[in-house]
Amino acid sequence: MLWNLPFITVVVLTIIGIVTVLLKKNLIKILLGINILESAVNLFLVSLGYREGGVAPIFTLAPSELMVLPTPQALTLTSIVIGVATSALVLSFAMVLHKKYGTVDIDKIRRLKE
Amino acid sequence: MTLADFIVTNSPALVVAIPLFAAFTCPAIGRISAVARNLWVMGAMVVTAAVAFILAFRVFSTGTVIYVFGAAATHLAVPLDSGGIPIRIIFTVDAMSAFMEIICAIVGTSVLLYSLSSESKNTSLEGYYALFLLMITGVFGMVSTGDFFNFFVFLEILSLASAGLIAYRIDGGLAVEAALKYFILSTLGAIFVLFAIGIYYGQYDALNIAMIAQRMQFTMLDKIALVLLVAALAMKCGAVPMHFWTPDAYSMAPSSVTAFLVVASQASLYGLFRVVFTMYNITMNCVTVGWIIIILGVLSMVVGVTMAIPQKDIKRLMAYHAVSQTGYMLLGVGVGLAVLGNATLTSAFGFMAMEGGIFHIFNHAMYKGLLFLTAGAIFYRIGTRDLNKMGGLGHTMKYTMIFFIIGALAIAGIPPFNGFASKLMIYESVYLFNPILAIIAMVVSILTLASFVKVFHSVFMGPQLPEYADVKEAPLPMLIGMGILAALVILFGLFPQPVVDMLVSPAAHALADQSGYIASVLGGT
Amino acid sequence: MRMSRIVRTAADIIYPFILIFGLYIVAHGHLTPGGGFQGGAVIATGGALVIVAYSYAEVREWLSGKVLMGQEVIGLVGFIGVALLALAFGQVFFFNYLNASGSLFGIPVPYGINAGELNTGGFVPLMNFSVGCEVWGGLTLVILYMLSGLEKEGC
Amino acid sequence: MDLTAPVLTGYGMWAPVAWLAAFVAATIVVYLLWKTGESSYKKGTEQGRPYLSGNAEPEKGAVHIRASNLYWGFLQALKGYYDAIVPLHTGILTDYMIWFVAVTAVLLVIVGVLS
Repeated sequence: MLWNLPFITVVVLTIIGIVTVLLKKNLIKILLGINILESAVNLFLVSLGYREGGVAPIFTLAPSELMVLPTPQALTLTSIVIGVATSALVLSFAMVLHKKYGTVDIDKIRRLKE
Repeated sequence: MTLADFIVTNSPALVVAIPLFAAFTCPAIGRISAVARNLWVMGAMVVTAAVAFILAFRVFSTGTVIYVFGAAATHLAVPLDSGGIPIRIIFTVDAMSAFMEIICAIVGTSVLLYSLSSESKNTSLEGYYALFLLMITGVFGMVSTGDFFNFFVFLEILSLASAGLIAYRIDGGLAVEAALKYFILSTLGAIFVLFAIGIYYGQYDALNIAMIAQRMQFTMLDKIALVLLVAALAMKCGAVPMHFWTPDAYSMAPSSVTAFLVVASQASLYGLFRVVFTMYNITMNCVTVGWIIIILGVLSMVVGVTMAIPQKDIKRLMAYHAVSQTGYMLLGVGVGLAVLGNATLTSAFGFMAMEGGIFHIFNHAMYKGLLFLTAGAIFYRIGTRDLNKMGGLGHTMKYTMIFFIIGALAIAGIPPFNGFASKLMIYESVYLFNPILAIIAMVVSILTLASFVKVFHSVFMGPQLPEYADVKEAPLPMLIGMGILAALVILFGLFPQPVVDMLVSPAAHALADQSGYIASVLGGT
Repeated sequence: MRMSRIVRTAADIIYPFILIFGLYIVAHGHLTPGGGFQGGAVIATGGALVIVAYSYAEVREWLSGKVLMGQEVIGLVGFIGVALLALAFGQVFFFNYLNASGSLFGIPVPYGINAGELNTGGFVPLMNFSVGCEVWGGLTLVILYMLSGLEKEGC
Repeated sequence: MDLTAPVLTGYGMWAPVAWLAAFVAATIVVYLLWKTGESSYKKGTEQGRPYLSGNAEPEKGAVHIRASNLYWGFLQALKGYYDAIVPLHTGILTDYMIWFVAVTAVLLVIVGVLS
């Protein structure tokens, strides 16, 4: 049960993220929902990389030589970097939209339709 | 080592490295002068296209090429001390990837040539060209990578660059709104893809597509991963009912970008086919997944074309047609997938359907790119996209009109243009599978023609309107860019069989041949 | 919107430490957790602190966007250039040609638990420096541009 | 390689070059037939002017049939369909995301449970 705790957290975070993305109308909150989803994915990847008794794959003053494969950490890192770029881009879009439309309410940003 | 050997050996890396390098240096070169920047960008694109052609020629003549990043030699996929798992990033370029690279190279070159003059009125073009080259990097990377996480990274590079370019012309916030919708949906899709990657990694300890394919068990988790990938990639290529971003993004982006966005969404289509054919193949329930893809395709065809008919914005109308044509590809390849487990049906019509769908990818990229470029030329000259305000342009923009006619006849599947050849292959093979689907496909073609007759009439026909009396023909680089695509449309329409033999048939076989893909990366099976 | 003297003084004092810490993370990227992106992000945080503490106009006087843009370009070109150099040496793209070569960062990595040798890693530290430079410039530029958007709105 | 080889579709074939040859031949025949006709058109006379039951010709912009007037009958005939499908494109991002997530959920049920 304790072994599965990270994965349960992943599921909970995913549900929170999806609900935030689908039900909130404020653009900034939607972005926060996406960030929560990204955290869920990152936690998922990191938990996959965990092996009992393994240490981080760095020789520098490591407590043991039993190490985990660094791939999931590398994936998580890449995904975090992409997440930063995503957030920056969506926030800039939100700023321009606020300037041009005077709102960040997604219900009112609908001049393109049909 | 001679230069030719060097280029041939390193071509899979160079198709990604050259546009990346050119994109990063573009802001610095742009400080010197605009001409230097244009030459630099165009030179990089031409060199990239040439390398892509060399790579494709190598693949079609000698078989799948793999390129292992950072290894001692390009073919050492599995390091000795890794326990039999290919841990490095590997580019696996098989015939299908090479096919997509040819499309990207042709459309990229002509679109970049076109945008040299279509964007020349705007400021801060360094960013435009840098993002454009990043898009090209993204497409090349997506279609040639053999590592699933790497696929995700290139997908995100492509999404970020595309979103930046869609919003490039702010247009009172409308373009930003379109880019926002595209980008949020893309990000959500990318998160789904990443979840699927995590599931594969957790089960099979591998990220390499060939390794996952070899170890594929089709457990419950694999089913979830399959659904996440199919949904996300189908959304990225604009299948109904997840197509809503397509008309917004395609209509608000600059026309040159839109023409390349077509290729970008086809790269997602390639990803979808790679997942279902190479990673799952017959371990999954091919009939169910095949029918899912067929239904998505039929919905896209019908809804796309019927939504296109009442549109008043020329680019929005064409964007709905792009959705509709994507449906043909999904239909053709979906039929191929649905009968994959059955050898007799596959040889009877399954391969023909797949070849038709894959050939249609090529043809669609050419004629849809051409149509968007003509729409861009019209917008460039008269400054509006509203069909109700247009009329009589055929008197002054004769070459644009000819190119538009070629593109419109090709998209409607009128002989002897290239759209007819691939559509005929789809109709006849799908008819053997299920006659109703073939009839729907033909009706959609007729509606497509009807819709383009409307556009042709309202844009080019009629008396010369007083407000457009002094409209001139589009500038020469734009005409050359359109001319390249138009020439290819006619050429492939007149000589379809050599193209099918040389490019399409190897691509379809490479896609269906899972064990060959695995063997090319991991050695003998 | 200048903040109070206390905040500004604190930012002045903290900024060099943030800078040094970020550079430390960049330089030790191949030995400890961290690397170019993390270090660059830490330094950019320092930049954000200064921008928040002082007003936008003041920061704009000290710092031009062109410098940051140049930094970004240098970082990106450095990264891809280091990788492309492998091709010039007749190796595979991204091949670590400096590893165990005896030159800069060229000491073979000692196996087993050790205190960490900074002079190892081949071209990985060079890439970390490039990425650090790029992220430093890029993130600061993002913050600066966003702030310029806010300033024009007048809030 | 035979450049002019037809595409075999497993059901029939498509030979564009032969088709084009037939097309050109038919065009030549049509042209010859047309050539035998008697030319009575004189440029620059009353013949070139539009005849609207004796009314004056309206200005150029008014003659052109604009795009939104085309296919009115088609749209009217399929009114029920269009009334259902057009409002789905609401322009609201939330709806688009709900469609995406809902399709994923439906596919999950189809692939995961039913097959």
